[in-house]
Amino acid sequence: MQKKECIAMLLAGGQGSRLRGLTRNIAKPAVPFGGQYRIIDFSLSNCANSGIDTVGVLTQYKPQLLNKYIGMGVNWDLHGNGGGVTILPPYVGDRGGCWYQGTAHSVYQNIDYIDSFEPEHVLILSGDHIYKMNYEEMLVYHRRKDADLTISVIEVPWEEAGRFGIMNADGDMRITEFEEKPRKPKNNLASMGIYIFKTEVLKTYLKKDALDSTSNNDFGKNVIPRMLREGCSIYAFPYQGYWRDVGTVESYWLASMEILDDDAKLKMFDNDWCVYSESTSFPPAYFATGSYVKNSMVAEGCRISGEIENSLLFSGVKVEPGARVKDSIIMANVKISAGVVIDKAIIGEEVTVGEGAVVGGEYSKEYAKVRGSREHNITVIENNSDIAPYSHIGVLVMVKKDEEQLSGISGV
Amino acid sequence: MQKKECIAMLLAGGQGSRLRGLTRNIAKPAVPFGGQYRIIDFSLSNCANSGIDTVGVLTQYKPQLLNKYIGMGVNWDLHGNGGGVTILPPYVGDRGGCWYQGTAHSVYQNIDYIDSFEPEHVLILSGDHIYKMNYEEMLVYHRRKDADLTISVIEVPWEEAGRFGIMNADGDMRITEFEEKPRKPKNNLASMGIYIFKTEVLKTYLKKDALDSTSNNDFGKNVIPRMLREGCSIYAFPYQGYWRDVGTVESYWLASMEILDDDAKLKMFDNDWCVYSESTSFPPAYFATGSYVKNSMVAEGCRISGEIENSLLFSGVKVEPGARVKDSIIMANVKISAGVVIDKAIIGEEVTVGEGAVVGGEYSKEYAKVRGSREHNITVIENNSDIAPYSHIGVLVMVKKDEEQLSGISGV
Amino acid sequence: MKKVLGLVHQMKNEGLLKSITHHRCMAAVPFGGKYRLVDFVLSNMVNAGIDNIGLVTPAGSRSIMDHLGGGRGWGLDKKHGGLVFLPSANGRKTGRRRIVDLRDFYHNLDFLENREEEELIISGSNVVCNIDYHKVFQGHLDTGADITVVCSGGEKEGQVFLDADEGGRIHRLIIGKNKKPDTQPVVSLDMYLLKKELLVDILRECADSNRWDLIRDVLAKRVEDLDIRAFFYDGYFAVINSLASYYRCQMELLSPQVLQELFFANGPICTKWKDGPPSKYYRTCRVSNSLIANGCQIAGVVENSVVFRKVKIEEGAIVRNSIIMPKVKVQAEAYLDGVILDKGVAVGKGVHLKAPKGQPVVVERGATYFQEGAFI
Amino acid sequence: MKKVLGLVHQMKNEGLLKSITHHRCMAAVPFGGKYRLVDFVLSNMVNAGIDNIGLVTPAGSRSIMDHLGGGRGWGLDKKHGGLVFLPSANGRKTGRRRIVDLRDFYHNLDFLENREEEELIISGSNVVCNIDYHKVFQGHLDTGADITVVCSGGEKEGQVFLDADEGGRIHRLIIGKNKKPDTQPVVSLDMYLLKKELLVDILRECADSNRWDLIRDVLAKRVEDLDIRAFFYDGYFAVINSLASYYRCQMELLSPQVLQELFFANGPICTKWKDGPPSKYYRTCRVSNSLIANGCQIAGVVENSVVFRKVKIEEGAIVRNSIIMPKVKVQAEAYLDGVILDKGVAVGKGVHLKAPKGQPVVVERGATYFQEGAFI
Repeated sequence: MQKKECIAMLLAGGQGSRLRGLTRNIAKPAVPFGGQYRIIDFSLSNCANSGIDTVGVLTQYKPQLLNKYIGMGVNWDLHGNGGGVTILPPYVGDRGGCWYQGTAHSVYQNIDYIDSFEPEHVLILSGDHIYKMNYEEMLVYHRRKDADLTISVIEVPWEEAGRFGIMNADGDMRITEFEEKPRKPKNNLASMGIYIFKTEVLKTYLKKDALDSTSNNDFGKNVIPRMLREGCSIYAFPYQGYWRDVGTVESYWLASMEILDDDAKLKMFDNDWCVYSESTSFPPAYFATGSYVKNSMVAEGCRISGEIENSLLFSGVKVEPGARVKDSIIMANVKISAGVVIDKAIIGEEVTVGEGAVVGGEYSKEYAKVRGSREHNITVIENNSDIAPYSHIGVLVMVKKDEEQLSGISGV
Repeated sequence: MQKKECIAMLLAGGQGSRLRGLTRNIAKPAVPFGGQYRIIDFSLSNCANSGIDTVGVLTQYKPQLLNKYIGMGVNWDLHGNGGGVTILPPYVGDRGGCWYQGTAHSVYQNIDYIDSFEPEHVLILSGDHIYKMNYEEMLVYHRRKDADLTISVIEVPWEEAGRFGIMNADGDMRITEFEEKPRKPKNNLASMGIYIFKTEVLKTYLKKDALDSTSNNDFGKNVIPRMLREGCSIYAFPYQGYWRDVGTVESYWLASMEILDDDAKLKMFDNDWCVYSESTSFPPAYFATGSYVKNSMVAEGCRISGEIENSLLFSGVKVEPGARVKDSIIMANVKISAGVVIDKAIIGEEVTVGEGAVVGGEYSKEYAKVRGSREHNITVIENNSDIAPYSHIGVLVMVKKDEEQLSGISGV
Repeated sequence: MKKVLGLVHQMKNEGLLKSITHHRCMAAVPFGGKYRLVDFVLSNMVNAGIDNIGLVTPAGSRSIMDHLGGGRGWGLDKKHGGLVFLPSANGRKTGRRRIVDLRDFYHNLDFLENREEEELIISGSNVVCNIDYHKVFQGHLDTGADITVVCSGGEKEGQVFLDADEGGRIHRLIIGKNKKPDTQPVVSLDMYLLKKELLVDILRECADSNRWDLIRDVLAKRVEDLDIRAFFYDGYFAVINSLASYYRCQMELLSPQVLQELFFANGPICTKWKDGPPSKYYRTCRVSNSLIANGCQIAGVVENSVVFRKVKIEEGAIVRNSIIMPKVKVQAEAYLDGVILDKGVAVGKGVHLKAPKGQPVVVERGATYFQEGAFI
Repeated sequence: MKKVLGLVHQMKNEGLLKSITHHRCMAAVPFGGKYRLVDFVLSNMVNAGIDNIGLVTPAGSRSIMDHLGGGRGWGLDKKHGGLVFLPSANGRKTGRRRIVDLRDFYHNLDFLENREEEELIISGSNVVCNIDYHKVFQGHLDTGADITVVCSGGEKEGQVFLDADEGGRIHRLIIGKNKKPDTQPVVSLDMYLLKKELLVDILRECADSNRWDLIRDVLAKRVEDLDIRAFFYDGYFAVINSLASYYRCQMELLSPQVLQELFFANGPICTKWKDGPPSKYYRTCRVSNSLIANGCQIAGVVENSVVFRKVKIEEGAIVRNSIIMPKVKVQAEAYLDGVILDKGVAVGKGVHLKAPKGQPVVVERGATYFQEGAFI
């Protein structure tokens, strides 16, 4: 193996249960996002664009799709001689199998992998955030500070600060205090869950943490507080750009709708910082005579005869004449039959919506104003469901794959 | 996904503990073999050469190297549009994690993967046998017999039949009885652990087996006997060629030495049925003036100044002047210093053997005559060990990586 | 189908599609919003399991090599076989353009002889269709013909027409316009199945006679001596050999039936994958009867048009009956009707470009129009 | 180093290495038992993190495209960038062979202009070395030179020699033999670092003057006006520009020091991977001071020779001081001394092929010798 200055460990094992039906068969990082991508594409593209060509992806929960999707990293140009992407699932060793217990534990279990590249620094990432970031700049900062650990931070609204890990830093940005989800935050600088460690320091503290039977083996809850207590030099790297945690259905839906804003902060059409994704083999999108499309993104392979407004359509979606789609996210290969109304819903892959069915409702024109609230009433239809003609599926009713046909259920 | 006629499920989770130090850090299918390959290369190359382009690889024990090695199957041309190779490790689902309990259980856990290709037939393979076989011929046979299950069988010497699963078949090759390791075999047709199932039958019996709490979830012990009891049509496919189970140090060493026979049955120089392997970037092998090589295979990147006889050298091995290597297998990047004697040993990757050290001994010229015996006295040195100058490492003493330097230990 | 070798020939064609083919070979001509012409023949071959393909590549054509690269988009990036570029013979050009220039194959005789496949499918690089070569090959084996020529009975434009009897045996090949207006024309799709051995024999004879056109010099002359048969294909197809057919065929793609048949019914048509977001449709856009690839930003009106990747159409601009290649920018209030804009063309604010009906006008690569007012 | 574009130029060279270059461009010439010449420059670039490389590709050279394919062997099979084949300009040949033919770059001016890299490394495809371009580039930046020319002070053969002052500034370029026998010659390694902008300016000037040689027409004439500096490389290198240097340099590889320096000290030299078993050495073989690639079956004597893949040397055959390319078969009792056998040559039982010392004889691809007895 060739020696690398910095390699990345990408935590992709999360179940993401607050994404409800969206993570029924797949890990959270594999959830589709933005009409063309999966959530993990953003972190992996950041690695590729930042010149980090060696990434270990730690998987655990329903990794099948992720394993297939990531392969050798060809989609992100993360292959070639040496390095590349390696999937690191839990495994059976000499003393039997061991599931990953926490974020820190999963990295601890793969110290051999890290050692094989002899990196000076290790970048720890989550696979479930939407953002474009140059990790190289953070690495330069980390080196300049000669930090044991650098944590990327972002300003969040004061009223939301209690949901995050909050940093208190001195004038030099050295962190003096780290509070995980504080009741009374002294600050609004939140951890983005992006860490650069000196490799030796990381290994030392992972070993200490593994020996501590009271630990939850979590970076935020255990490892970083211990490092602070023991006097390690930890610096905050202030990040200014767009960053979203899409951990709930509401935040997922809001982040999707934000892309459609005319002045969207996530620059999708930015040629210098391309987000890579898997290739598809669909023809261009087709809009029939009489179709209608407004403020939407529509991927290739869609065939639109109906009306689309404020919506994101993934590839291969078919919208038949007279159907209306509003404020919704329609994943790949969905078929929306004639006369269907879809309103404020997330429709999973390969769903068929029968003629005249109504999905979702309660459209709020001013969604931006209620941002952060949990009262969005978004209807989620799971992958591969089959919605019977003329049925009514209301908000918060999930359709499960096993119940093959549902009809006549009105909103709850 | 496109529909496939037949996909393969390759069982690669085995620990291979009888291979002693050779499987200390890697799964058995990842063990190097034949100077250039890993054991799993043979099964995967068979798939590629037989036109089976969709392979699920079931991993469990120390899969890191295997995950990296297999990637998307590019090494075996098993990629391209649709299909390819997918790693299928144990995973955490809605009801928590579940390690693979037996061969049948591991396939049962991945029925979703099989279903995604809608194959008519499923080929089950082991990743730890050395052979070249055209699975397409077996599939044609399986279809002609309209069998629920076809098992590939090979004649073994009568005295060894008790170590295998033995088939008793009628004149049409329909199997009437299956005995796992019988004391008094009625037959010498042994199962090679290669099965083709009708997909529907496979799924039915995997489900039945999963519900049976007394089962070990093993194909040979549980699933196949049950199918026989319940009247499924199971046929034996007689295979004539070379096939070796290299499950012990002795059988591994013997199979390696067999390759060196002038009339070796495993045709390594066969252009029509290439065994694919990972690329390396070494220059050609260099033989210095004064070097000596006889009845050996030497891979690229070796630099030979000493003497080599009846041995297999993997790539990047350096043999300094005056060193002698006899009846041994030297894995990649080993350094053998001046004056060393290596005799009947297996030296793991990246080992350094210090000047004047003696490893192994008790050379038996007539190894062919004692084949099958367990009295081979083969010395195994684990990967990455460091053998001190002038030390004596005898037979059956394993050098472990942790004990950094050993010296003066004489043979046991 | 594992033992069939695919061979793709190319017309010498500079200027056949006006400026579109000045800097591209026919195979590399952009088509259908995200493809190049060669994608159809390559995909058809790959979908039938043919994964060893030799492609005749004219000297100096960077675009086709850029597009095909290692063949990854088609799953042809194999260690063994895959896609091989066959340099075309760069001999003196004779007066008459050859329909299938066998000199290019003769120039690569060693490649042909070294391949182990015994059967060949030769295809032109300018036929748009989604054909199941499995069926064609089975038909070829069933009749036992020496050579099978794929053809269609439609009313389509073409270059070579066939006279076949009821058994499918071809008795005459007619080059140019179909000369029997009383009968239904049968047009060749420029695809040929034959044994490699036979092609090698033919090539050696050509070398002796120094006559190199497969159609004129071989098939047309040997209809009695060789068993040449027609395989009738009844799906959608178009042979692109003029600007008119290039434009018309892309307008045909706007029919949902053609779209379905070409892209959704049989195997996929693969191409080089280019990353980029889906297209964004702004509040001010109006889109009708059009094909639009990924990465576009559409704020104006698009009607009856084919729009390639990364095109920007500003608010108030109107695009009708046009073909807009990648990275074109159309500024506000511009008006386009019946034009073909090559890659990277910039159309300034208020510029009008309108072609006479049925006579599409090509604007060459990288051109910019910034003066306001009507044009053409 | 991410922002450096690599450019590889090629000599027009038919016949420079006799029959070896009759059907191959210089870049595709087999070398060192498993490589082709271009592998060295590509690997040097890739090892320095340069993963966008344009390679001038002469028309009609299938061997180089076969070898490089999508660039996978070098990790250059990227979605963005990677290896791009630049078609060479196929203009009239002038009397004098150009050393670095800028017409080939001018022909691809749009490619150069579209790339975002600002810095260039241009290299010939016939230099064998393992150079750290990181260091060279750093040196180039440190001196602030307009153009840096990599050179060496060794006693080596070459084509262009330099007069540099103590600060490294080059004041004179001498083409052909070194003309000052009293001084230590400084030979150019045919590698140039400069800004893309400067190259584009130079190309435009060349187009005006219609003089196209980077050395004769640009560098030699502008030594005062441009700041041209030498970077001294002190590792092993060889410029292959004659049959003598081709043979001698491969014999030099048989020195353990050269082998170490070229293949084991700096980054790896990558090439196209070909599957196959390790070589088998039979009981009857005797091997000494030789390089032998994978897939060979050696039962005879091999001394002071370089043996490529899949060569078979039968019992009793003797091979000395020779270069044996892939798939050669040498039957029993044959005797070879000082010969270069091209790919697939077959040497029959008892045949003797011996060249005069120092004058290697080339046997062309696929030739067979079956009559017994001496030859040459």
